[in-house]
Amino acid sequence: MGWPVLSIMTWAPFASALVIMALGRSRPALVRWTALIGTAVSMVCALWLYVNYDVATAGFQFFEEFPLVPSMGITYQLAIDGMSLLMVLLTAIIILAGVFASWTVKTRDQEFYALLLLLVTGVFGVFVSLDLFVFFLFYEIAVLPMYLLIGIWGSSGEVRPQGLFGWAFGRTGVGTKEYAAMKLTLYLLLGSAFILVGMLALYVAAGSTSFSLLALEAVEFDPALQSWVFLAFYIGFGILAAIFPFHTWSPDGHASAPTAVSMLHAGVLMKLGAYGVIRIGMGLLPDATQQWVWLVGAIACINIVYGALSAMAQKDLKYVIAYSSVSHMGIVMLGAATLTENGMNGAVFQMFAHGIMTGLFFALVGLVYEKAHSREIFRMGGFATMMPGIAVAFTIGGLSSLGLPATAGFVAEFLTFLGAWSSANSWWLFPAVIGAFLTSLYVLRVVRAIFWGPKSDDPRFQELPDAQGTEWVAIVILVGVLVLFGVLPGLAITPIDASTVPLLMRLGGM
Amino acid sequence: MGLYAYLSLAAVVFSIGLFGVMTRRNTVGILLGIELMLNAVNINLVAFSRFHGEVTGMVLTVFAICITVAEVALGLSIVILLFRTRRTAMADHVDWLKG
Amino acid sequence: MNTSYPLVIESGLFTLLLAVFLLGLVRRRADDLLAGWVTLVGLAGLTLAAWSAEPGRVALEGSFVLDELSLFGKRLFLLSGLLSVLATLAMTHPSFRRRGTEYYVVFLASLLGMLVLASARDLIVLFVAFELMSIPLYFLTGFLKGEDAAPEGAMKFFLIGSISSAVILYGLSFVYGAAGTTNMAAIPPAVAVGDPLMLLGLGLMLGGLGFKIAAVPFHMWVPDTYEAANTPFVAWISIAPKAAGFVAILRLYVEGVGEAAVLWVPLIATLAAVSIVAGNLMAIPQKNIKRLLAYSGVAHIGYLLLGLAAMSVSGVGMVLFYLVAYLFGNMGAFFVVQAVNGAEQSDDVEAYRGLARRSPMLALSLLLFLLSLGGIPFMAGFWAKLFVFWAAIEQGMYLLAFLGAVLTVVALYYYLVVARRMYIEDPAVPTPIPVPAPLMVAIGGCLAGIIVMGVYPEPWVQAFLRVALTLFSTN
Amino acid sequence: MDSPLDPLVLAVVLAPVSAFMLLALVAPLRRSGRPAAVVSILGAATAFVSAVLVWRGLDAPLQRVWTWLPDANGALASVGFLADEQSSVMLLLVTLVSLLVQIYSLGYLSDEPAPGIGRYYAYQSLFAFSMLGLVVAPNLVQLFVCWELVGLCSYLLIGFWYRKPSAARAAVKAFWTTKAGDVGLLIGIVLLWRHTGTFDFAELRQLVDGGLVGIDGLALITFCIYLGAAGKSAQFPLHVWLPDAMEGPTPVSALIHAATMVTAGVYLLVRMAFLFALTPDVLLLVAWVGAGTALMAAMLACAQNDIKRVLAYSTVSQLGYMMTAIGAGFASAGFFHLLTHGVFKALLFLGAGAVIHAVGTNDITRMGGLARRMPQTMVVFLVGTLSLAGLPLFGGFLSKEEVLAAVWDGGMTGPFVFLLVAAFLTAFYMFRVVFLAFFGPETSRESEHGGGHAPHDAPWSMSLPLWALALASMAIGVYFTFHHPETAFEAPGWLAPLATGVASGGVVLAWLTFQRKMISAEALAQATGPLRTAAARGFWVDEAFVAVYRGMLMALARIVGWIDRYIVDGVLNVVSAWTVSGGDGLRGIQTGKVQDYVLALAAGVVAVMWWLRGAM
Repeated sequence: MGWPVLSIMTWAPFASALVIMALGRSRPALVRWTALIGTAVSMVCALWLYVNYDVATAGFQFFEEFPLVPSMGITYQLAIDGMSLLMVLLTAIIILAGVFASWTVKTRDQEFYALLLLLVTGVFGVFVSLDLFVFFLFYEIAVLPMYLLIGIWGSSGEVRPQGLFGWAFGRTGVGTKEYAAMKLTLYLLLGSAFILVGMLALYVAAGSTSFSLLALEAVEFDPALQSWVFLAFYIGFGILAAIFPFHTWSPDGHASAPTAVSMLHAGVLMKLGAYGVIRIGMGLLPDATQQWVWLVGAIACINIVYGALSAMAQKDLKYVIAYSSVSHMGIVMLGAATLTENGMNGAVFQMFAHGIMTGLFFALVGLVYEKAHSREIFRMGGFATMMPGIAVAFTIGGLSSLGLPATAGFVAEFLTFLGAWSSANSWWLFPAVIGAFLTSLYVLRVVRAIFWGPKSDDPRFQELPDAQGTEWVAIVILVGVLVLFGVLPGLAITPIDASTVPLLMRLGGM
Repeated sequence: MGLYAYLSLAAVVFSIGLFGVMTRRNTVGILLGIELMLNAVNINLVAFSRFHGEVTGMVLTVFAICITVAEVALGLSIVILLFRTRRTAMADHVDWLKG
Repeated sequence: MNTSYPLVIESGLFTLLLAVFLLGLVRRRADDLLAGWVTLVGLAGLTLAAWSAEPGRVALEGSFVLDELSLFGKRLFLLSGLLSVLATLAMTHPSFRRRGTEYYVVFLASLLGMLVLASARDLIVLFVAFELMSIPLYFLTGFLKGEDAAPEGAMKFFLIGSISSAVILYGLSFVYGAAGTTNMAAIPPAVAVGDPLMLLGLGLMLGGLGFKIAAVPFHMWVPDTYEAANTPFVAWISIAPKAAGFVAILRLYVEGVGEAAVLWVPLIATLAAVSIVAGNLMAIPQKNIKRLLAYSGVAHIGYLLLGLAAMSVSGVGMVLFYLVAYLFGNMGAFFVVQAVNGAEQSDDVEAYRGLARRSPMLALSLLLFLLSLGGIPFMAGFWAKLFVFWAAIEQGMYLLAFLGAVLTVVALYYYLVVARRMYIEDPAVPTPIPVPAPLMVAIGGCLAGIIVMGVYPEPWVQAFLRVALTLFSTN
Repeated sequence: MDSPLDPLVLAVVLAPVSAFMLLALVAPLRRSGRPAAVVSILGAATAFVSAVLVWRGLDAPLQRVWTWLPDANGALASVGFLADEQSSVMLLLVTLVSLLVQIYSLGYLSDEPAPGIGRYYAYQSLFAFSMLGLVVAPNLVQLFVCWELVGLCSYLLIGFWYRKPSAARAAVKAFWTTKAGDVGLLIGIVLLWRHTGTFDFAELRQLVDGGLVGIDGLALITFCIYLGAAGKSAQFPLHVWLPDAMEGPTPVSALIHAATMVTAGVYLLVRMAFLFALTPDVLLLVAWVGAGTALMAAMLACAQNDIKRVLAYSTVSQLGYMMTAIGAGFASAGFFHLLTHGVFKALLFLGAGAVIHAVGTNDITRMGGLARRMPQTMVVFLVGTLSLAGLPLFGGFLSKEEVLAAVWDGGMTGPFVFLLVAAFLTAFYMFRVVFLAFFGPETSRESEHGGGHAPHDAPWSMSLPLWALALASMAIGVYFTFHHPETAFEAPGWLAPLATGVASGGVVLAWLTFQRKMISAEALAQATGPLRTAAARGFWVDEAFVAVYRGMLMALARIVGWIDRYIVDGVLNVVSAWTVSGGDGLRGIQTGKVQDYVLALAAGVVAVMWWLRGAM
């Protein structure tokens, strides 16, 4: 194959972003179609990769190399294995759906799409780059546009905490979209500071010759170094994966962000954190992994239960979804922490499943908000009559998030549970299962309150349209994937397994 | 042991100059303080140059003196300029730019 | 004639200076735009000359060298001068029409000082060059004597400046005393044996140089001067004299000293840490963007010192890289500030509300400059920061690197606040901001600089590492 | 081994699911109402026919599996079917009832808007598929998957009329309660997998027979599995959802909450009996809880006036019977009762449905004298009642007797007594319903369904299934009264008469009370006193759950929510606020006075000197 498919996939959105900026003002249709084409190209590439990835030989494939800063051993080195393959697929799906979901963006759509696509390029880059350094490069690209995306097109919430620490909240301006944007961006950049230091430490320890993951994998780092570098990575990436107690950017950020951004961020970027922990933290530092896995697992358990409980306490729909993400990322980290085949597969599968699921959620919440102009769960009611499509889709998403079989969510959780019980700290199983149960509590509560319940008598909610036109496309894509991978998990597990098993081999997990 | 005597003298003069700079409120006074400091340096240089028995020190001194002159010239002009706009030569009255 | 001979460029600049001066004498009454153009053309030529020059020659029996470092310095000074003059041409302030020649002459004088300084290998030359560079700066700060901020800024700059040069000179006297000669080649051996007099001298000089590069606590003059002086000039002093200071530091404390140089590491590391923290924190509450950039500049000096503290080839090389990246980023930012000031007559961050809606390209370029300063990928600043961290970590200074990395987040905070004004808020008046052609060119140049360095840093890295190598290899 | 039956078994499972797909994906078809119903019914019919063929043709157990969850060494979990005599009979029951119920629904939902009907039948087909999948599941994973899916269908169908607040609430309640049990089941499955390394029933059986399964820790596993069963099969205290589930359309109650889904728990235990045999303590628990549930539910049934709730509680009670039998160690007896009960309870529900459809109320006290108005319904309902009461020649007779025998033979006197009392009460409350609803004076009904015209027998679409089921239960009854099946236990001679006697006693009491009015119902109520009031309140189990949910869970959630905003996030904000203020503070040193600057400079130099002093 002469084509640099990975590069095409990664840079296609960027290219279309440039085109969009080049377009004259007030050409909405053209802007949207350009964006759509860009993402479609990525989608096609992703599918091509999925089809042509050779599971039998496993390992990294589709190598692309080009020396970037030879004097420092920085190479533009791309390749994917099963894990990244799935993540790439996820990204492609989400952004495609995202473009459709934000078809109706009115203000400054040019900049919106440009930034969104720039962001996506970053995300793709992270998943496909093998060179730690390029990884980091794309990582920052994936984080930064968030600020403007939320700041300009976001919506301010109603949360105005008072009382304890009121002065601090006042000073930082909790509740406004600017606050959310700033918090999210800075928090994630803080994480990247940790990552950077850890990365350089490894690079130097390995003799300042190469940043390539493959090269570094071969190195046996000194345990003491491993130990703190692992923590640096864990915190750095963990912030993005919303591990407790570094998760508070997620609710505010996701609640304020515009639909497509929430989709992309909760759906893909959080995975990016988990991916970093697994691929770089665990992949490069086997000893430290063994040493710290108890911590990772324990915090993951906290995430699961804590996130679920927080979600129960929310009255704002977007906050519920955001906290559910916190809880589900717990499942991911837990699966990874088990260091067992099933757990690891479960973790990666959960990344994918939750990505689709939460993408769907935010798409739907966006639609509901657009039609009903409300996010207050207990004001709305009986929407199923007026917007059956949205109601059904939301229900399916909810069922998936509470781990109902025949949706992707179940497979992920089931595998994770198996892994947890067969791991060194088998007690992890119980918080995980309880978390799943709590999820069923708050999800169904919401579903009943908004959709499948008595109609609210609020005059605003008497005549509401169902989703229409392009909005359907987004919903259908996501629901379809969710169910498809729930019914035929083999589609995903096979490539995943091809990448997790070698990783576990190196970790001595099996 | 002559050298160290000179050095100490220079040190004393330098310190006096610095003290003056920090304590004088009048800009011109501060300029004088700076003059003292520079002359302390000259003492040093000459002393060293004698000690080593070669002239470069002296040369440097000459340069130093010229430059000092230039500096003072410019300094005074700035002080005048300041006095024109602010109607004061007191250094600590001039604090519009801060924070 | 072959520019590889020492003093060729200097003499070229001197001729230019005279030419402009005479021009001023000749066309007394007319407006002085011409002087600016002449200066510009001259500088452009000299810059090219500097680029074509080859290192290696020596003059005045070794007190004036044309080595890699000096060439780097000269190119940097000339380039920044060129950009600054470009921007100055866009200044509409009457003083530039009436007294432009003065401005350019003095400007060139200072530039001449820098060029000489870059090559000085003798204490006398060093000192003279230093003063030749500094004294004009005081004048230029107060150039807009009509504005009531200018004299105050000039006064403060002048007093602190001359005190610090007194300190430098005092230290210099001890160095001379210890070495018995003004040739810097005599310094390394003395340091190697730890001659107290020498160390005393160098210590004092470090204090004085700290003022030139504006490291905390010697930075106090920076914000006030920046606020007072006219923007193109500020853009220039925000980089050129500091670079000169670093060249001097490299000459005095690093070149040829080799192993013994580690002696200074703790001192420099402390200065770095303090500068990074204080600079970034104090930048947060600033309302005036020039002050904000001033404080962030202080922080950047901290990062430069961080690289220097590594006292390694890579460290020094990365400091040079950082200087160039910083040149483009910072000057560019100041040029945009100048453009906005030209329309709004204000340097308040408030004046940037909705800039993205008024003139998108201007806003975008400012955003990029700030991001470059903040160290965001695909901008020169990113590599710069990364490289200094690398150098630091290479020497095992993990905590220092970590501190630096964390405080970049603080830096991004106040840069993003500006971004927020430009992009998120709505403009008070929708009219676009006019950007004079020369200024546009200058901005474009800086933009090109940060992006080229950001996308493909390799050649630069190699060049600078080579320069650094010479410093450590010599004797 | 490739058997001609394979396609048939597959057909049983796939026919409904294809119907569902059709309805789910082809929106216009779904919205068209009756055509949708026809599609679904066709699916069910196909399933039924193939089920019959499978049942007739099956000689040896038949298993087929395909990999579902791959892992490094082949397959972690697989899907497929295991057809043996248990599953094939169960298939028969499920397909039969669901077919009849779907037909019945045509009439019952006649005045539902077309899209509603489409939705209804989509759910129905999905349920049929999941239930059948559960029945034929060859391993625990598939069983669990289908298990959850039937739970989902029950949720959807209970909430079919979601505009009714009570319905919406009941649906969620049902889901939550069963889900709570499923947590146990899931844990059990995971633990078991870790314990034995397989999900597959056949393999498990081999391991058990080979004595390769460690006993220690097994009790926990079986207990967890039992939790799941208890949730689905409404064992105390998880029975609370079943009565509320009656908010759903009556056919649904007949199918899901009487005949099939609720019995899934029992079926699971029957499937796993060989494993439970290893943990007698758990079995004992199962038995006692079962018996207790049976008795308690029977009492509750006596205190209800809503005909459907009476039936619901009787279902709970009968499930208790089955569980007790399994607990006694004779799963076959429980399974047998499951089958017969499935038939006649469906019959009863559909009959009740017909009545409600005609009368427009669930309240038996507002019915009466319907026998004259709707004779057919009366007859079939009576058949059902007699079977439930367990009188000879009727469906429930032998199965109930066998359960009693099993329990007695299992040496569990306590549960045995419970069950006897329950049997008595069963007869009593069922005939109470019969007498109040069908005999006695006609009460005037103003709020009558369908305006003025008097209630009448149901249309063919409803009466046909009724008769079919009636005949079926009669057939079972007659057949088994004379052919005693082989059992692992022998019934003591006195048991049959005793059981019959007890049942008839209940009937008589009911007759005396509600027909002859020789004993006043009030007096009876007085006699039972506080017990009755407690029963009326459902023994406050609901209140207990609500207390746990509101008082503990939600409270905890609020606390956590507060902590998250004010502590975790608060600290973060404090730190940021401090950073900003720190900047403000430092600005203070920039006084703008030149001397201070000089001071700073001097201080710096001095500091450098000081440091040098140390360095030299």
